[in-house]
Amino acid sequence: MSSTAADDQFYREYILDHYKNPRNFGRLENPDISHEEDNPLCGDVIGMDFRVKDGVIEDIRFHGRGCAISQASASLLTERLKGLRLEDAKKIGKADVLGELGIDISPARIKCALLSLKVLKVGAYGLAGNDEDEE
Amino acid sequence: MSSTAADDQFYREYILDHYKNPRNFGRLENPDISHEEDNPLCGDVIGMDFRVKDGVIEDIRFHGRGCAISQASASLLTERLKGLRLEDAKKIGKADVLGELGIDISPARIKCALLSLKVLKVGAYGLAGNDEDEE
Amino acid sequence: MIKTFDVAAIRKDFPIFETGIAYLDSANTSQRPRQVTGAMLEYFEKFNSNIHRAAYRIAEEATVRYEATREKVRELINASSTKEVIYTRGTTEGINLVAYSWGRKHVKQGDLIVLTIIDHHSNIVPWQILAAEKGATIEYVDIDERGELRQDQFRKLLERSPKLVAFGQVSNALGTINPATEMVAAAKTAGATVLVDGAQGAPHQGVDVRALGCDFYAFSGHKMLGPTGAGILYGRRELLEAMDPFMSGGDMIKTVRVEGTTYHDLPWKFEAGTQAIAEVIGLGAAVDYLTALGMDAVRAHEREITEYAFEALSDIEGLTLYGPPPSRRAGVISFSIEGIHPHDLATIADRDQVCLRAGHHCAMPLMTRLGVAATARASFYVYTQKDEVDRLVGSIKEAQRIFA
Amino acid sequence: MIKTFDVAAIRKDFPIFETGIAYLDSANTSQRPRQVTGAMLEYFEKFNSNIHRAAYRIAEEATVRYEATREKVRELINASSTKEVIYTRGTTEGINLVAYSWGRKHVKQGDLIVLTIIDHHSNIVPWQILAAEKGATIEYVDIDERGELRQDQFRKLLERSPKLVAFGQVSNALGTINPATEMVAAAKTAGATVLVDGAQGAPHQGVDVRALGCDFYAFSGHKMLGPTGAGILYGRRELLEAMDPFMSGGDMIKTVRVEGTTYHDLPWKFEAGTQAIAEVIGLGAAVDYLTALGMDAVRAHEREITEYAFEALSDIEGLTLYGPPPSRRAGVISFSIEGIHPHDLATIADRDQVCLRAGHHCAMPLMTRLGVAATARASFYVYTQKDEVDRLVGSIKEAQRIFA
Ligand SMILES: Cc1ncc(COP(=O)(O)O)c(C=O)c1O
Ligand SMILES: Cc1ncc(COP(=O)(O)O)c(C=O)c1O
Repeated sequence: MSSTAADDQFYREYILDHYKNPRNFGRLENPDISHEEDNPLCGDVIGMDFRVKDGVIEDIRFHGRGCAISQASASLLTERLKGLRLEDAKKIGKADVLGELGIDISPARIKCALLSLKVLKVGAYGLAGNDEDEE
Repeated sequence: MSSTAADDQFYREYILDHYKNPRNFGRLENPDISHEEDNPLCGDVIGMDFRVKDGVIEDIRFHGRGCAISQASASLLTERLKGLRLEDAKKIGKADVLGELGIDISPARIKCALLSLKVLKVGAYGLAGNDEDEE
Repeated sequence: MIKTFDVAAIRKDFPIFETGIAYLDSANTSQRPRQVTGAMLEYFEKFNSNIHRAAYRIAEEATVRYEATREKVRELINASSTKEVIYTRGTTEGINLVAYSWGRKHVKQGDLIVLTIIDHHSNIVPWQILAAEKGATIEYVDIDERGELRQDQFRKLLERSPKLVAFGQVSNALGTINPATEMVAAAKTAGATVLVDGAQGAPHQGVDVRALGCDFYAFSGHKMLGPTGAGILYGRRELLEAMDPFMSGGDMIKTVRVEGTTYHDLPWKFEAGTQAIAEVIGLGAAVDYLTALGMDAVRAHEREITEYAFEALSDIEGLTLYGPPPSRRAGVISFSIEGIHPHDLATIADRDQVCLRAGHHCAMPLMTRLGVAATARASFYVYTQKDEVDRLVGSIKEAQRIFA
Repeated sequence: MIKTFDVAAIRKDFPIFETGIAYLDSANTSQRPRQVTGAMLEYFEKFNSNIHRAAYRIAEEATVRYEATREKVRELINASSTKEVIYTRGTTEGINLVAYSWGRKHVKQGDLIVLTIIDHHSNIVPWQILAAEKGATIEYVDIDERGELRQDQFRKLLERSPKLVAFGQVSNALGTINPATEMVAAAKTAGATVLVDGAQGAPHQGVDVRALGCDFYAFSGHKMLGPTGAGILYGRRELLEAMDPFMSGGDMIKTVRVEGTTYHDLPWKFEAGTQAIAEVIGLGAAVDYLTALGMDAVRAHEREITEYAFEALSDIEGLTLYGPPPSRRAGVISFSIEGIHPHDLATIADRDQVCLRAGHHCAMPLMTRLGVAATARASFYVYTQKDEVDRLVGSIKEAQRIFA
């Protein structure tokens, strides 16, 4: 109980900032792609709406409820995805998402951190939800 | 490996004698009662045929295969039953059978020792086979 | 006067507390005392062998110890006979056994099954599958704003003559102690077969299945100081006798022939294959431990801790408590904190070695009903002390500081 | 050259041998080394908690250790993925899982199921029940005078396009090592789904389920140095994916709603409720132990002991050996002695602390086929030494003296 918000190793300022002020939060009207996934272990749900034109993600919004980790991770991911070619979005992997979060994620929380990536993978380029990536 | 046949605490002379020369072994023709039971834990089977007249067990035979304990116990039991009133036969209990055997029966072998009594109980006076007496 | 016990002394029997954790997740699984692991080790090191088909002494010893647990459990729950005490892996297997062996035979198209919205998944999903297979209907008794079952609605459903009524004695998510005896009596009067999920009952209070009057009662050893891998299904003998086996194979048979097979007597008819021998022996030691403490003393201790925790948590701003007042609940407190997700709270608590559960507690229908995805949950047992509750309060305040 | 190991050193890992027993009943259940009980104790004392829903470190640790066993087992049997490795209580539960989840869906009226006369009850009774329910037929492959399966008859039965072929890799009653790879290949060519009962296979020899080519492979941890309460069902992923769950409840779901439920991914779809956590962790330690010895070395050691015992027993007058020559059998020897019932022999052996099995070995159809009610059986494992066989020979001679 000695850490304070400022120097917390896990709940860093920018994580808390993305959690409290999520970027690209909400819904798109008539999205080209829309997909939701849940974390079966806690019931949290994240969904994403994509507007895609000429293979480029023109606009993106995410919605759903979750912990600071999943919300910050989703917020960070949408920032990265906006304006990206769908083709390049496919290249985003676990390591990228975890790297961007920049904190040590314990096994218990890794699903939180990767939930938004799963939405992207399954929704935007149709990978099976139950592939080897899970747990 | 120090005991010999003569002084064996368990396989006493008379047990071995009843095993090797079982009394009342065989079948009766047209018995009034005939019943078999098996020991589910080893597959051994003992059956008994009774000739009953005026409530008295006039003749009795047992058949089946089994270990020295179950065979000697059956042999001893038929000796006791022959000539007995069926009514009095009902009074024979576990303690009588074990007492007659006169050796310390371990839990693993108790079913062997009591198999013939079960044949008597279920066959001759119709007790359910699965009553509290079992194990 | 209820016997009490010395928690500090009890904690010495649980080596895990030397690690410094505050363990507030006993509704999930309990800790196990040395007496329990010791009984298992004794089996492994002194008479490790298979049971029932014994031809030598150590196997006799194993069989005697294994079967002794049955009598201990029979006494604990006051069943009529050890024939009514069936070993399972836990509550889930017990309920599945009933769903398969009783349910597939008796539940028919158009039949009604009554469950409750606070039930654990293990007492919902097997019935959903059975209902789908048979074309039966399920109705769920709702809760009121205090998290207590709506008895008016329950009585209404009973008027429709359900074939089966199944509900938890105590909710693992809210701690609600249901009026089980009255509910069973009403359901029996309505002609239903009744299963009580005792996963959160038997470990925490005295249970008398005959007074309760239910047909089936399932619980888990691992929630009552026993090891993982062993639990109990109680069933009324008449029903068990009339049921087909669930699993089949070695040990549950009398004779196997190419032409067909005859089954063993109760309770072994339901225990196919090599059982969890060490675990059943461990469970026996757990029952001994609880019996020595006294189930009334266990309940009294949990009640004291629960009241203390309820009060301490109530004082925290932005904290919402779910469920009934402490006098009407078991040692389980579910709550949420404004602006902090339960998982984040649990992570922060974990850094203080406070073990707190966050999630849906295998009660998603309840979570949907409450309109939340997850809650945080603290739960208590015989070894819980107030200091652990204080540490929880500290962690919550720390989380609030971080998320302020 | 096959690696060998030092049996005397190995025996030091098994505290039970300090009691002085000669343990010749490993086909029934094995002994467990300190490494296995130690791994369980470590869980109980250091990170005892429930898995998968972890919100704190000790539960993460438990989950990691619990799941680590899956990878160890996957490697041991060379499965393609840990998704194909399902935890069960043992072989019996694994076979029942397949009978319920695969069998009830795929076996239809008039279908043929092929079993063998030497199968264990656990690989007979579930199929008898399924066949009775569905109106399917069962045929049993017979044995020849050496106790080996009649392959000519097996091929004939395959011409009738069985829906399912299920047989034991190694007979627990006779020790016969069946030509499993050839039999699976022939059965697959005939279009059958194939289950191999590996209860006496996996513990005693290297197994490669992909080379074997079967659809399902079931075995028990307690026969391979693991604790009671944990076993494995391997299933090919495609089949498992298409199967409905067996048991249902907590942990095997994705979402539970009043309107219905979605199931979790493999392998968890088949693991409902709190699992045998400590036992699975113990099984992992057992796999480590065996892997360190090397499965080829295990087989070589058992073969040496079996040859030694076969020879020693052959020398005894009035002794009948059942089954194939030692080169074609696993570490199991069934025999009978003229004029002495196997139970009497076992009792006399027991007085010399020699643990010998007597009975039908859960293979009553085989006993009927052999025309005996029971046999005596000695079986061996990694820790068996020749001196134990000598003690058995001594007990047999003593029995012959008593019964002379
Ligand atoms: C060949 C065979 N199959 C199945 C089994 C059943 O195994 P378990 O009792 O562990 O379920 C056994 C064990 O006795 C066996 O030897
Ligand atoms: C009320 C209730 N029912 C059933 C279960 C399932 O018990 P187990 O996981 O031991 O099968 C639990 C445990 O989480 C429970 O709390």
